Amino acid sequence: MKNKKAETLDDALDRISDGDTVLVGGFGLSGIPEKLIDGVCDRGLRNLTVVNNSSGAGRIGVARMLERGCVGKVICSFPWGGASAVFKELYEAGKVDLEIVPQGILAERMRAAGAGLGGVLLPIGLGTEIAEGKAIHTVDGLEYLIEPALPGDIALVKAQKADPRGNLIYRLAARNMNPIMAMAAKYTIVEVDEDVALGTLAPENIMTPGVFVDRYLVTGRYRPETWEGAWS
Amino acid sequence: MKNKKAETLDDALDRISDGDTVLVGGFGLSGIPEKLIDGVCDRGLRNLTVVNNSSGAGRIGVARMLERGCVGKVICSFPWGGASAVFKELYEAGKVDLEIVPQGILAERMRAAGAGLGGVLLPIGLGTEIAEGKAIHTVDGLEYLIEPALPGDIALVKAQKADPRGNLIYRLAARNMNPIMAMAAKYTIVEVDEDVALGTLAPENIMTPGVFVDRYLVTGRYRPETWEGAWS
Amino acid sequence: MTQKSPLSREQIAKRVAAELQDDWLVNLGLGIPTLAVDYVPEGRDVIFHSENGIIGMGPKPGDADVDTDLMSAGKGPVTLIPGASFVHHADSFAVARGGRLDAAILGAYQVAANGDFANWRLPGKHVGGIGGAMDIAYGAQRVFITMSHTGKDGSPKLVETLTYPLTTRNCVTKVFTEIAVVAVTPDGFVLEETAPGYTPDDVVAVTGAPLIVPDEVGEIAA
Amino acid sequence: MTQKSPLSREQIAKRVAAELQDDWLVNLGLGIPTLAVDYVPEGRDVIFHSENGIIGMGPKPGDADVDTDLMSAGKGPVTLIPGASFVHHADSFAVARGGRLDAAILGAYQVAANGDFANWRLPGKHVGGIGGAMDIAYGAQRVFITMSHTGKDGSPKLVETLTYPLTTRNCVTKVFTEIAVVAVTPDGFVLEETAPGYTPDDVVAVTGAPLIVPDEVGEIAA
Repeated sequence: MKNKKAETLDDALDRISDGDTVLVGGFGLSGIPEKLIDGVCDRGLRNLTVVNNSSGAGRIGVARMLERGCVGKVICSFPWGGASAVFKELYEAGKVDLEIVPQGILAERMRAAGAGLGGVLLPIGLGTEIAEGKAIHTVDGLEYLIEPALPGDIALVKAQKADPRGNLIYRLAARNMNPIMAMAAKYTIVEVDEDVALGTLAPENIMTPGVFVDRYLVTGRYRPETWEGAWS
Repeated sequence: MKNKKAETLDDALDRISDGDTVLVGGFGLSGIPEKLIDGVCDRGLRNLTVVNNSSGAGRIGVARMLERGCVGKVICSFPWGGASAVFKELYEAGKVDLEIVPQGILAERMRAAGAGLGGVLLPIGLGTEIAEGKAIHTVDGLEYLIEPALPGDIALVKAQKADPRGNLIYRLAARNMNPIMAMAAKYTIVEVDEDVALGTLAPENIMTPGVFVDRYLVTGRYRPETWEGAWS
Repeated sequence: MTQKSPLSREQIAKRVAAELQDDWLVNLGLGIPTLAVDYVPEGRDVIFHSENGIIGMGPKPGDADVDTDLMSAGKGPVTLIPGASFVHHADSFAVARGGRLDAAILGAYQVAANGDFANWRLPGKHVGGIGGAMDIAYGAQRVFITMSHTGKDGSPKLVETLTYPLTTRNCVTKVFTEIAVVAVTPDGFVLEETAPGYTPDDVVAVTGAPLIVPDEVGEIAA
Repeated sequence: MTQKSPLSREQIAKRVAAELQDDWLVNLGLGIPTLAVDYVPEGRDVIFHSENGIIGMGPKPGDADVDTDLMSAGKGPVTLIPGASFVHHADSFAVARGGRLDAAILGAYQVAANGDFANWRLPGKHVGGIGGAMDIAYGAQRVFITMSHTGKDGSPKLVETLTYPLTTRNCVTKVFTEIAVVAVTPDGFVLEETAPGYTPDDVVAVTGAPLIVPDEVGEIAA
């Protein structure tokens, strides 16, 4: 059986390259692959397109990737949170691009990529700025925006447990976009609290089958040095 | 709390009407709501459009609905199984219509309905009979068929356990199309082996949240009188 | 004549919470909507949906029980009710867009007489973002808006036509402000209730679109 | 000269199974493909996917352990390997269409020199159906076809252009018959191996499209 367990952070991340589109799990303070994010920062990667629900908050999540100059573009639904100071500064200085995608569209576009679809017909955003320049298709007299699939080169995913095949379960609401991103990327790297023996996870309870996972790194449960600036 | 538990089969089925589109769970011999199917037969419903993976086998699954004259149209991926004698006879006598939808398209079209999408862009079926008369949309130079959502008026679903809120878990491969159908219909009726107390199902293991379930009936585990004709 | 008593944020939350019926599935936006969770009328089993994938959010936990893996879409720590469940984001928005939400309570910058509303972008400013509002407002059976009746400069926020960027078209059911409850109908805005001490004319004066005033207008039970 | 020894169904299954590499995820169609599960070369961990939502199918159980909730897409009773999991149909076809299958082994009525194949409908007959073949053949990294080299009437099944209804375009990697292994390349069919006793000319004679014969053609290890 292929060994998907990475022994070091560098080992886990050796497939990421400058310019990649990186899907980064997490919502608010939950389910963020913080150790993998540290690793991306330390590797000095550049010009990444980062997909996340937000642009980071305080020094949580993708905010650190922005701070360290790894990011050329952010695709997210909530860029201007009160705590998104790092992003705001870079954006206003013209150092990072932004594509705003409503949260439900973001989830469906990534799911479409994972499911091998070209895109989906969405009934929302019609008449709004979001619809500008997009194709519209009519089904049974109702209009829909055609939204293309949003695949990643890499997904950085946070899960609770992995088994040797890379099967994953998630803790509480830390699930969020993680299972979708695991399916939507060409290469999926997972940070887990713990790994468990083969056969430990009940087949019916596995949320992400290991066929969607390329590498996992056991980090224990992450606690940031400070929550400062993350809550406003 | 709303009582979603039906006390009788008639009670469970009182919202189905002649002419409804009925999504019926099950694949092969697994996860078929057989008792609910018996109930539909006994109510003498007519002109239903039935969506299932197949057209039934022997006297299993939707085959009995066909035999009892409840069905005006079948939408399925595998109509001509060796055991689909009832359907074959009715179809060749011009008594029932057929729409063949490849299995993966069938699943995605129902998922789209459940997710409030107008449809999906599918890369398959291009150049085949399946594509005839369908719109094609190009994304990044690749062609896709636009496949419309396939919603049901009613879903007949088989699960293993339900709690009073209608939260469901499924047994082994009996899951199949059931969770998708539960989401894709306006009104979802579930047949379960057993019901369990509120709080018994782990929140992280629930496969179909009760918000997608309208009624459930506890039937115990179903065993057909005969498997005859179901295996060929 | 009674003194004019505009509703507090808590009173607006309480008033909109009175709309929530037994067995409803409800999504709450940030701000005043979040407060509504504390005012659900007794005896009504209302299930709260959080778009980050929680179905069945319970009240805020004690400080010792805060878990960063169990927080609402507004980053507030929450608990679970018995029978709660988790879904990923695509399924969570399937709940919303697929029509399972009986109601959503959201904030707004503006509401138009045709039910359009704006809540995501202030032209020229970098504040907030769209988040999940478009999907939720599209899919919910009823959209209840809580907001101040006018902006800080006194300009009406109930308007004929939006001047702020649209969130979702034709979706608002009712608006709850510090001085009135206003329904959105095919004929436009209809005044349903006024805050204590306010006359219908007081409300008409600060509403930026025709406001239909029925013969009977109740007082908000604040 | 060696006697002509066409391969049995089991020998074809064994030959195609030799293609399966360690760690591959593989989907098997009905008929000969299903037999391949018994011939995976020792020491290779091959994971079998069944489109009805099983990832990690194991061998057939004893009669006493047959469970109708645990059957393959071909309605055969199966077991689970350690680390197996279940997904619903939409996610199961996401596995296939999304490109996670390293290989699919399928049957066919015809294969064309450009990699098109036909396996779902015989014109004028009501047999079978499309099932999941279109999605699986589209998404799999490699499509291996097992079939007889000719029809019962002797007509070639490897052809220039399909005359039977198309399943999926440009997807076939190799074809395994009772007399040959034929690769599908940008230049058309290329003969790779012949069954014991068969010459390249024997195969060319019953192939309905140009067949490139390299200098070295191996014998199938049957």
